[in-house]
Amino acid sequence: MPAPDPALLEQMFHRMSVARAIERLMLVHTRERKFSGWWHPGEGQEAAPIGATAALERDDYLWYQGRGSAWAIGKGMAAGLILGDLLGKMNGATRGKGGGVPHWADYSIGVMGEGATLGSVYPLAGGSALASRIRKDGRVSLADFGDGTSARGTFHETMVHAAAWKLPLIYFCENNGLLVGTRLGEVSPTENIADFAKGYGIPGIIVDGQDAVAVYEATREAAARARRGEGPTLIEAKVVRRHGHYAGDPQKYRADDEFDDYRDPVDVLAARLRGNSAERIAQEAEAEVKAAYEEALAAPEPDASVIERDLYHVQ
Amino acid sequence: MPAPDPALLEQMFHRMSVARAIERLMLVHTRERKFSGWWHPGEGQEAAPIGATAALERDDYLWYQGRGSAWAIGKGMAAGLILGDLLGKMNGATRGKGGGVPHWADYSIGVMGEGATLGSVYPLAGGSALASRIRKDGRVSLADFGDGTSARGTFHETMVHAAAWKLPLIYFCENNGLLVGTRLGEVSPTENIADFAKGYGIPGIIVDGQDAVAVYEATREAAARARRGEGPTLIEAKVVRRHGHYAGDPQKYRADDEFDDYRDPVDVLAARLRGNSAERIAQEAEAEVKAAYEEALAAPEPDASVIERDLYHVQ
Amino acid sequence: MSSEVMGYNAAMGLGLVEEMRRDAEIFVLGQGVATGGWFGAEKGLASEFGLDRVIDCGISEAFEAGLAAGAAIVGMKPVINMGFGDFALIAGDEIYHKLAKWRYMHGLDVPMTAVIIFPIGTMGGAGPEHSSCTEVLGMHFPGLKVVVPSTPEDAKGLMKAALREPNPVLFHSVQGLGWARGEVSTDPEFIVPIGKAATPRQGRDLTIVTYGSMVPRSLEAADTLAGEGIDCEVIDLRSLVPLDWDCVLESVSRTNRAMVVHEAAKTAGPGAEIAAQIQERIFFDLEAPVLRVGGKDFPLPQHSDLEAMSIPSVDAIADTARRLFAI
Amino acid sequence: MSSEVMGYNAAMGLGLVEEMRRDAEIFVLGQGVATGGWFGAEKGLASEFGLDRVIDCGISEAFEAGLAAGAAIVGMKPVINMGFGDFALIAGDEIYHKLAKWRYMHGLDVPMTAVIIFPIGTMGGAGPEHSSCTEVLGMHFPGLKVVVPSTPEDAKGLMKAALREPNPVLFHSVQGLGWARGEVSTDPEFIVPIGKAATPRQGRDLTIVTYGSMVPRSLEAADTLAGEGIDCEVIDLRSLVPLDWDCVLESVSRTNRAMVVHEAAKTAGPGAEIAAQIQERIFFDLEAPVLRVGGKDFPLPQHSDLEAMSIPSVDAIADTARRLFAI
Ligand SMILES: Cc1ncc(C[n+]2csc(CCOP(=O)(O)OP(=O)(O)O)c2C)c(N)n1
Ligand SMILES: Cc1ncc(C[n+]2csc(CCOP(=O)(O)OP(=O)(O)O)c2C)c(N)n1
Ligand SMILES: [Mg+2]
Ligand SMILES: [Mg+2]
Repeated sequence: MPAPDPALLEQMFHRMSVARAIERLMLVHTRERKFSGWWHPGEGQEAAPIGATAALERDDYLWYQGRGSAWAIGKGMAAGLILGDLLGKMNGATRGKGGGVPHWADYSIGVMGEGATLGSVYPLAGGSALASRIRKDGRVSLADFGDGTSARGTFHETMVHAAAWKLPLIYFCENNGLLVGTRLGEVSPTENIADFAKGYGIPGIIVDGQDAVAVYEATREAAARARRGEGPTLIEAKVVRRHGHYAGDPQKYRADDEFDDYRDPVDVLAARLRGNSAERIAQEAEAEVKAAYEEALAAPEPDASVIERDLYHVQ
Repeated sequence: MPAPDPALLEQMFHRMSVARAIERLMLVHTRERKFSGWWHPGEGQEAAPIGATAALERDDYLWYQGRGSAWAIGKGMAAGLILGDLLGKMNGATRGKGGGVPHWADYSIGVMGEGATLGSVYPLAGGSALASRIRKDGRVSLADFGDGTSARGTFHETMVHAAAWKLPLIYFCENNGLLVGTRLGEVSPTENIADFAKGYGIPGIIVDGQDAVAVYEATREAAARARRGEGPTLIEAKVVRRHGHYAGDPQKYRADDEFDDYRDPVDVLAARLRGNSAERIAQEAEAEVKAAYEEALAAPEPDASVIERDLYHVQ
Repeated sequence: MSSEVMGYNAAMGLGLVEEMRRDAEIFVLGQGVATGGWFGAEKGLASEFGLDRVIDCGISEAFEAGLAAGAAIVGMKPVINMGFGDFALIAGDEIYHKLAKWRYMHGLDVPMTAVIIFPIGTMGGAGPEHSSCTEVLGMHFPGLKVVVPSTPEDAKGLMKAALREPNPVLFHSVQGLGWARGEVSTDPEFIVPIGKAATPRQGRDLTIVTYGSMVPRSLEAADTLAGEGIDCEVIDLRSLVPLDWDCVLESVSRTNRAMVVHEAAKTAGPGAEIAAQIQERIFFDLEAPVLRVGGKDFPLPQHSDLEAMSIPSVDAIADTARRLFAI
Repeated sequence: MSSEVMGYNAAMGLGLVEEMRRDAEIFVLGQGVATGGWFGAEKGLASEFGLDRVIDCGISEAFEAGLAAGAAIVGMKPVINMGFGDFALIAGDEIYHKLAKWRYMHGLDVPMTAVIIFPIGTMGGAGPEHSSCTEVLGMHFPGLKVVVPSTPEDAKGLMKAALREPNPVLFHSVQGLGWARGEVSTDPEFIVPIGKAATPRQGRDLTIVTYGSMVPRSLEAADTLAGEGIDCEVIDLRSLVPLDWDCVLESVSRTNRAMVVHEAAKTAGPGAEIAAQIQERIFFDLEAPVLRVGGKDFPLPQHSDLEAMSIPSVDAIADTARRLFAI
């Protein structure tokens, strides 16, 4: 698999920087404005979504889980839609319904959304993958999930069929070794989610989740395989959850030395850029996020009519 | 593992013969009395339940699926309770609620019952296995299921935890290659259900399901492993569904040559008995079943009060 | 317009086939749909439409319902045969959270067609986990349309309407009526609009509000009562969401007496909402309480005699109507 | 008897701890119960009772509920924290088929203790899949007991009762009341019997039948109305199965006016059954229809302001009471 070209690398870095700037901003926003704990910080894990989405085509389908914002940003959503939504404003992606847990979608760029009952993305991604097989449209569906979510029954039900039917589906696991405060090893027979691939006779790939390029390459390969009609792949990115489970989580359950050899995915990707573009891009991203934040702060709040919107479609 | 001793072999053959006699009787009963299609014939598959139950202790927990009667008979239930129930009489195991799909239980001998939503036995067996781990009572729980039922999410959810926690649990699959009229290969990535064991890092054993002794030995081994605290095993018995999915199923979907090298599990086990005891035992079993059938025919029907029984326990 | 006599399941199947012919985005999936189909509806589907559009699935109900949501969001029109209404409880997250709310929670109002077939009710000893009526779930959890046809023609017409509807529909087919026969329009544009009740019998003395398996029984009871001088109006709701309140309230405000009949367990069943709302909205038109006749609040026994005693009989309906009339 | 002021979740936890001390067959399982516990109830449980009896589980709700059934059938007494009431729809088969019917369908009447904790309702922006009220499911599907405490003392007393009850109990804890404080009896034999309502306020003009999060709101509305000369009786049902009909009917037959208030979505919610049954049973005692105030028939928005507008406010309760009084 070819490495990403310089322009793509810059785009990845730009998007990662936007996601990181949102993270930093949300930390402050949570602290200063007593924002609710329904925001789940994604700092430290950005290389996985940024690498994976860079390997997808615009019209490939992405179904993601709710940590951080880098999946939506990586697939091309504007920071303003995200921040507007987090602040619960009318200019956000959900047009006023938001306020913490992400339900950002834009079907025109394949951002299909998030289900807050963990594990709900598997069969939905299975559905879009099946649609692609029926329509022969060459699209790939990606279902992103956390290590803890690998225990859901829908993981199995969907993969049994995806493997049997060779659906163009990628299971993408962000393995941070934690479900809230429980260590994965307490509730899983293996620390490597990729091991589950063996049962389905599909490739199970472990990648360095701090390195967006490694993630990119693995995802590229899996997407190519899917498009060739060879069926699903399970990719496991080993990532680090830098903060608490939710905004405000004191994390007493974590060890003092847990971050001793932590590698920041932003630094890892910056080192791969040409010249000193990293700094410039990061500054641009920060400015962009700051502007979006100001805009969100100023944007109107929803009124009661929003409650009754979007339930049924009227032709 | 030692082979079963002669007395146990005779007991196994006796129970298999009882189960077989019930099968034969139900074929006639269905045809002659237009019995409903909710009876799912188990003929051809008896070696699996008879071998497996012979390897369990009296107080080990058995959770079974609903094909045939050999699981309950193998674990020690009387033919009369089964036939009374199939005929919907007050002397049946459910005391009047029955009439086709088996819900036979006798907690005193570890016959824990059947759930008619397939795949419901996994977490229930997980629950009794967890109870045994907490109580340290040395019991083993066995969850029996068909190949098609391996696709249920509960298969995965339970085994993830059973393997992580090394619960004394045996997954026992009767693989007849069919889900009603669908071939397993159409909906499963593998024809060998034992392959799923790989994902959980547990032993996945394939045995000749027409040979009760082979099944006995594999189950004995798995039970010993479970009692040693080494965790679950997945046993897959390759079996043959001799008749239709339900009583009356014309089975147009089956190939003409499908039974060309069929080995009847009764013959296979008979050949292992000393002398000519097989014939005698089979006759005794048939007489027993015939008597139970007559008794069931004569037994009283339930009245409306049965509908309102057993919902809540009153202390 | 011409019509043809056919069975309920066959008519439902015909509705599906006609729509599949005109719309390539429709596909059917379920356990055994390609190899014959359980309830007769899908016979021969695979040979006409191919295995790309008629898909046998493994035993994975949550996957089936969830894939319907995923496929519908990307614009396909899945029809899923869930096998039994009881299995709503196996795929509850996928149906009542995902299918029902995905658009809502993402703030995206797009068309989303999906038909989930739930065969409900007793059919002669299918037992406690294969005989439940689960349609009330679709009333309580918002975001879905809910239909329960009672005649072959409605089975066809509602299936066709569901496949032209830009919202997910829970299509509850009545197991006990699977082989009931009746006249069915052969007009390819014939549909039964979702949300419109029918009044198969007009009457002056009291209104029986019912649907599904209890429509023929209520009509039979009404026939008996007519001989006794009690003139019943019978409303077949056909849809529970949306529910045709105009039809119900207009009738009851005329007859001044109402009862609700369904096979579903009585407590907290659809009849609870219907009774509650009738008295809430036209209390002073009522000369008597709104009565309910429903299934027993017990699981369905496997035993088919006991099963029959667990759901409302024609006699039980008639008795309640007599009591209501006498108040 | 002595008492202590404590929070709702803490009181529920204390009930659990007291029972675990006296009964070694009780164990607790759920996501995060050993590492701290979500709702504060299980803090410190693991250190007192050890990891054999306080078990962290993975993200597998169907397994959690199903293992409760399996463990209860073999005589243990599992307490499962399901995290959110919405997850009833993920484990529906295990709860409403297995836990509810296993004994019934096997014709075996044995004691079976299991407590399934379902935290229900809004708590400030938890979103459409973490804020639903699902208690009506336990009313419609037979075989379970269903409780919803509204005070710290009831949370403790009902937890203790549930752990001495030989039938599975769905214990709906109210998310919005998790930190509400109140006097709680410290008597180790204090229990609140399942199936008995309370009447926290007596009144002559109308009866507000409510439970859970709407009890404090109804009491507040009643206080306001008292100033306007409307004297409300407030009934806190505490249990929905069995439901204390004697208490409800006695009250309404005195006040002749009733309304039901709950946070659950209005349509086909618990209030439908309660309203239907009140008018069915004492129609001629009623001077007005039984009114209902319930949550909107929409998913709960993530936005906490919109969420607050989606469930009954004190004002909405008071307004309905005024309307009822004026009829
Ligand atoms: C079905 C379901 N069960 C439980 C939860 C509560 N919950 C939210 S996040 C979380 C931990 C998820 O762990 P993991 O999948 O590893 O993702 P991570 O939080 O580590 O990114 C849990 C248990 C939920 N939202 N949905
Ligand atoms: C959850 C669930 N889905 C579907 C069914 C309907 N059903 C009954 S038997 C059967 C086939 C089962 O196949 P398998 O597990 O291989 O067992 P076998 O019948 O071959 O013994 C199906 C689909 C059911 N009872 N429960
Ligand atoms: Mg994790
Ligand atoms: Mg099979």
